[in-house]
Amino acid sequence: MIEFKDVGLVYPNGTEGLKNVNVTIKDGEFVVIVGLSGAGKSTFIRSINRLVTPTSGSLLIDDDDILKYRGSDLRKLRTKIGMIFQNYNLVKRSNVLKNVIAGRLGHTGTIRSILSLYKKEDVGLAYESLKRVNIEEKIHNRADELSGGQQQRVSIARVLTQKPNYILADEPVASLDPPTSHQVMTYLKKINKEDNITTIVNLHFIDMAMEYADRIIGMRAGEVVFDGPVSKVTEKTFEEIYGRTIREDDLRGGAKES
Amino acid sequence: MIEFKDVGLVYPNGTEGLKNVNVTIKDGEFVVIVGLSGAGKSTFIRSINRLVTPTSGSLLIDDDDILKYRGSDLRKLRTKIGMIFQNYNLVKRSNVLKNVIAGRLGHTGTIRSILSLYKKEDVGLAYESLKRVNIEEKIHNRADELSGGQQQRVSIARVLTQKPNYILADEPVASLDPPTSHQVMTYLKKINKEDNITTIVNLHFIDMAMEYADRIIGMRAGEVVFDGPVSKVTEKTFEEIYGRTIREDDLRGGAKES
Amino acid sequence: MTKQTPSLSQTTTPSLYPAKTKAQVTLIFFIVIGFYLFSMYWTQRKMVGGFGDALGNMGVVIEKFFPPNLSVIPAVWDPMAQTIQMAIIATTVAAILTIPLALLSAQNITTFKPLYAGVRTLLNILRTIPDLVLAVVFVGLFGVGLFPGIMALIIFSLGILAKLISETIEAVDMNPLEAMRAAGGNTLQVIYYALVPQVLPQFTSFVLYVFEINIRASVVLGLVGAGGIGLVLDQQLRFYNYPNAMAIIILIFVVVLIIEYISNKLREALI
Amino acid sequence: ACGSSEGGDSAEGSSGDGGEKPDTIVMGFVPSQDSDTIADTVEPLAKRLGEELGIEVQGQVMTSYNALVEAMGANQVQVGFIPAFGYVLANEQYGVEVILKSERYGSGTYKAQYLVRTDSGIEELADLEGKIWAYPDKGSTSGYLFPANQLMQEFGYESGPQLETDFFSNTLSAGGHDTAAIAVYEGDADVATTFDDVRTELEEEYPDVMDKLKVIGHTQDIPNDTISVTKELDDELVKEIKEIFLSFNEDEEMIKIMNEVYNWDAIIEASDEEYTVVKDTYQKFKDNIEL
Amino acid sequence: MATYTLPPKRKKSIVKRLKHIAIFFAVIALYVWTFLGIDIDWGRAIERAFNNFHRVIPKLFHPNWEAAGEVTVKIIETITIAFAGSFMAAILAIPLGFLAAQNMSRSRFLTAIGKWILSAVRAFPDIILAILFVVAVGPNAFAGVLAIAVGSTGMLGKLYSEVVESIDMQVVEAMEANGANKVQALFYGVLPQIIPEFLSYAIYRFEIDIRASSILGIVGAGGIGTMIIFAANNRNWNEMGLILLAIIIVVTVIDFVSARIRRKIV
Ligand SMILES: Nc1ncnc2c1ncn2[C@@H]1O[C@H](COP(=O)(O)OP(=O)(O)OP(=O)(O)O)[C@@H](O)[C@H]1O
Ligand SMILES: Nc1ncnc2c1ncn2[C@@H]1O[C@H](COP(=O)(O)OP(=O)(O)OP(=O)(O)O)[C@@H](O)[C@H]1O
Ligand SMILES: [Mg+2]
Ligand SMILES: [Mg+2]
Repeated sequence: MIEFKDVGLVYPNGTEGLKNVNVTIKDGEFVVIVGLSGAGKSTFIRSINRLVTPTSGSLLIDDDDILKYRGSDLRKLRTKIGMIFQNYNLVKRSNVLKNVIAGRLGHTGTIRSILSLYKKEDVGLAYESLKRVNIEEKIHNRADELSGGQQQRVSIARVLTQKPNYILADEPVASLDPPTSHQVMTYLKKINKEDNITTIVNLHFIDMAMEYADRIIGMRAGEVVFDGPVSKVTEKTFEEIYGRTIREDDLRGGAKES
Repeated sequence: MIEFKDVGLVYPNGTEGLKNVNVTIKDGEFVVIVGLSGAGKSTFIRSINRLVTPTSGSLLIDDDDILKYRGSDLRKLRTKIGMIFQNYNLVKRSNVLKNVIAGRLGHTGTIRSILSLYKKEDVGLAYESLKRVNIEEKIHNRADELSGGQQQRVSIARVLTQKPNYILADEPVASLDPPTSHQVMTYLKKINKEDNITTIVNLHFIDMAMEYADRIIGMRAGEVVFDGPVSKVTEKTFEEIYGRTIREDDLRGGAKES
Repeated sequence: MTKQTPSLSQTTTPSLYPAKTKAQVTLIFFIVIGFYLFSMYWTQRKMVGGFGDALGNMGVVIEKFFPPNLSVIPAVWDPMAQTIQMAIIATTVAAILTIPLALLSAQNITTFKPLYAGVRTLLNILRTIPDLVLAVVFVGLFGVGLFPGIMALIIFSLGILAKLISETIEAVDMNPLEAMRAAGGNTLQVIYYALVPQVLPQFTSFVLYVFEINIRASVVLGLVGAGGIGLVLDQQLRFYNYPNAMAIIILIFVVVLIIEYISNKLREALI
Repeated sequence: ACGSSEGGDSAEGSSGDGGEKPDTIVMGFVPSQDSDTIADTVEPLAKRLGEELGIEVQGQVMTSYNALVEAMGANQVQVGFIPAFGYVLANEQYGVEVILKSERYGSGTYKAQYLVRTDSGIEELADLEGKIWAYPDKGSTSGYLFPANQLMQEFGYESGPQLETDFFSNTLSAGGHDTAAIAVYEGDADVATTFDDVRTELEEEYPDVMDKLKVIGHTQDIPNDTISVTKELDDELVKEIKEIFLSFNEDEEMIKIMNEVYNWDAIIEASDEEYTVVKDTYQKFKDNIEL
Repeated sequence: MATYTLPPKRKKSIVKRLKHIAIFFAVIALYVWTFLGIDIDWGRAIERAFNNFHRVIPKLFHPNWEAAGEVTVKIIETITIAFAGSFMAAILAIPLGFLAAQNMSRSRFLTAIGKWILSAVRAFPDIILAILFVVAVGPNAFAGVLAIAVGSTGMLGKLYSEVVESIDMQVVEAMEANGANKVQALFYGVLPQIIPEFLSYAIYRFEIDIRASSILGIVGAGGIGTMIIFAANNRNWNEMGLILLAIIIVVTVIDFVSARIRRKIV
């Protein structure tokens, strides 16, 4: 369980990334965060694994305030949270297996990982994860030989190998074309259901959000302006999130310039 | 007027980019080409300004076969055809004005352009074009300081400065988020109507195609499999283009992996 | 909701790299290490002393350089200036000559294969010639003086610069070039509008890097009568005025640092 | 920086400090630029010396006498073939002692010469005033030190720099004896000071050099290149080395080698006093060489 | 054609404009100073080259084949020295390169120290390095190895640090988000990104070191460098021609072999 309690975050340059955020995410939920660019979606997500550190309030994960974590506590926390990035963030020159097995770094001793002495079961797990996203035949290819969608699947496999309790995905499909986007979202959803991993995803497309989410959180200017199940999303919700009424275009997330 | 007569194109590696294409595009039309990835959309569009050269048939523009053009003929041809690219293709380190005025290169002497001695009217035209896409206030910014949508608008301004008779756009919105995509398409449509410039656009999204096009050309494996006004697009059209019946996903251009 | 336990049988556990790659990389690795060990043995076989006093001996010599006699610096300012001037001329000429050569030896700009290969080979050969040989040959050609020194620096810099810059050109984003071509620009216009802005920052920093190299190469040039600070340093060493030599070294160091500082500032301004 | 490898396994052991007989002797050789053929090997001498001594002798050719002097100071090299000027420094810095020197053209000394163009109208040293002087480099005994010293004495100048600026109108550091001569030949300078006689070396490339350049004077005698030893070397051993080298003079085969390779007629005894003249000259320049 | 309104002029701050003007005049002044300081009689230089051409150039192209055996031996000696030296430098430069890279440590102080060390090493003339190592280990090939190792470390360290500064730090962030510690992030996120460049720079430096003739001559390391110096002193252009040919062949072969190795590893 993840609990944001009055969380605020002010960037060093004074920008308020998060304002007074109060959100509780239960285990196994599939939550999608939507909002305009700069609304604070990334900041929200990155707070959870402390890639950024909120400056006020408290953030509990499994009833423990992670804001005071440092060093090895932090690494342990991150070990149980998997993260998927917009640009996949694979090591382009390493092969797929090596990228995926990097998911086990948090569980592997430093020496062992430097010498590439993985446990058999780790390699097995990595292979299994690749199979789950149907990309096992690319195992020895270099990451930069793969298409965008394939790279994102590898990055999902990396997260799976990590065996996390939580998965964070920061606009995982923004660099992908629509069919591939759906593929990737489908895999995320499947994993969420099969393994009961709490999943939090940032998206631009509100209709895609509605299709996959259990629950939608709308953000605007660092604040949570909507929080509820998909069924509760109404015209008013759009108004709150985008600052105006819903139009046909919004179904593709679009807006003509007035 | 653009006429494809039995046009075929075989790439050096043997791939058939175009097969037996017969299409006539009248002046002032707004044509959208749709098709799967690899269908030959880009090849079609790039044949028109000879960025690629068809290997058989003839391609007439204003009743002149452009396939035999070389050197200065070719540059004159390109001067009257503007092109917009998926990745905007701006010179990132140059400022907006310099990027836009590059649209006049075909009309400017080499020496003059290298010494940056532009004619007053060219600079004025560039400014006018920037105004038309509402981005005149960024005139002195460097291109890499702009967002994707803004960059694409600059690239439209560049094309406008060229004062072309034809505009080709190769997936102009594929790198943009939906709201911005609509903005860009709206500008293209507006220019098409106001200046009566024949416009040919490649798109992935069939619903966006339907919204803006006068006429849709569907391609598959290098062949034209549909050609007609938007009103004639039926379920069968989708089958022809995508090789299967229409599904809800196609409206976002999406397809779940089976 | 079954958490899949990975099956751990041998067959499903793939190796990290394909066996072939593994074997090849291992082989290369051992060849390199083997050759290193051989080289170490080979180069040490004539060593008599061992390492016992190595540091002590070095210490004795290093001590002789201290304290540096900084009072000579005003007197050596002239040759230092001469060195800088030589480096400026050589770097400028090399930078100008590099432009066409780098374009001709960049695969993505010069599509005519024989021309590209020809220029590339020429540059490779230029790069192989040791600076000392260049200096000696040019002294043979032009007689002693600054000119052969400058010529040697030009050729030497040209080899390095053209290689570095042609590699930069090969790495640029070709899309803007295509856009310019689509707008009807001719080759020169395309290069000037789309290529130059992309390579300019790298170009500047490489040119300054070569400038720095040229300042240091002047030590070699002093040996063939090309003048400059290298000659003075050599004289001081020959007369066993080590503290003076140290002062000159410090001066060279400071000049190099200043160039580096300016170079960083310029790069920041351009990027 | 240098500690990254294990000791030289092949080295026979440490060279003795102070009076012990070492297992291996290293012989360093800096070829004299003041000679018309510049030898590039010390191998024949080292090999013979080793055979006679029954100790391994390694010969190394070096191109900088600074390096050789320092190496002798650190006792990394025990026997050095050093030009006169280098010897003076080695003696002053590290007490290196001369035992032998080479004999060329039947003499243990050589001279430096003043070269001018035949058609220049310069006939004697006094005519050099206001002219351009090309010298090989300031560390050259025959190319700079001796002629400079001679001119200073003759025309009453205090220091080298004074001579260069007040007596001559300009100077040119040519880098080598040959290039100094060529500078005069080509008209870039009016007088070159070189060893006697650099022109023979240039005859092949400049066939008319003998006619176009003439010698207007010589300096006093300069002692030839030395064979010197470090003070750590055992006296007995030094004596033995000296005798072996001297015995080469009787050996047909060695005479031939010395002549062909080093242009030497013989190896003769030498003492430190002979080099006093170089030492004195050096002392004059030592302190004001710093420009 | 209609007349258009011109765009507003770029608003440049006066300070900036003054700065540009100042830089412009500084550069002009620099060149004036340079050309006033250096006087070269171009006519004479060209005339001279014309006269001397036949003395030098044709002989370079008529290598003295008699020396082929010796040149072969010496060049092999040079390769071993250069290889051992470059190899040591390639390793030594790694910690220094990381130390001097801005994105590897938050401490600006450490970065500055790293950069200073590298600059200092580069400012040190070869001849002094050579003397120091002759004194340390005697005049022999190994002194050459050490001199080359230290001499190359300065340049390699600088190039390495630039490579490290240019890597994609997002990948490192992804590793950290996995729970990897600093060392693991280094090995998994950083190393794969830099190895190919490090390797090509090391090989490039190896090439340069093969040509590092003067330093090897000074330390009595033998090798091709000593031959070059003696060929130059004796004005033996035919032999110089052969030596050059040998170096060109060796460097070309190295280029070829290294390109293949690089392709395997990159
Ligand atoms: N490192 C930073 N330093 C300062 N301000 C930042 C930083 N990162 C983000 N911000 C600012 O914080 C605000 C929230 O940014 P955030 O990245 O969370 O938005 P987002 O919703 O993810 O937007 P997008 O859809 O563009 O990714 C923005 O105003 C942004 O400019
Ligand atoms: N330069 C080339 N050389 C060889 N084959 C090519 C080249 N460019 C394109 N092709 C091939 O030609 C076919 C048509 O490609 P084209 O780029 O026209 O497709 P597209 O419809 O634009 O696809 P996308 O939506 O992916 O841009 C494809 O099979 C492609 O692989
Ligand atoms: Mg974001
Ligand atoms: Mg395409």
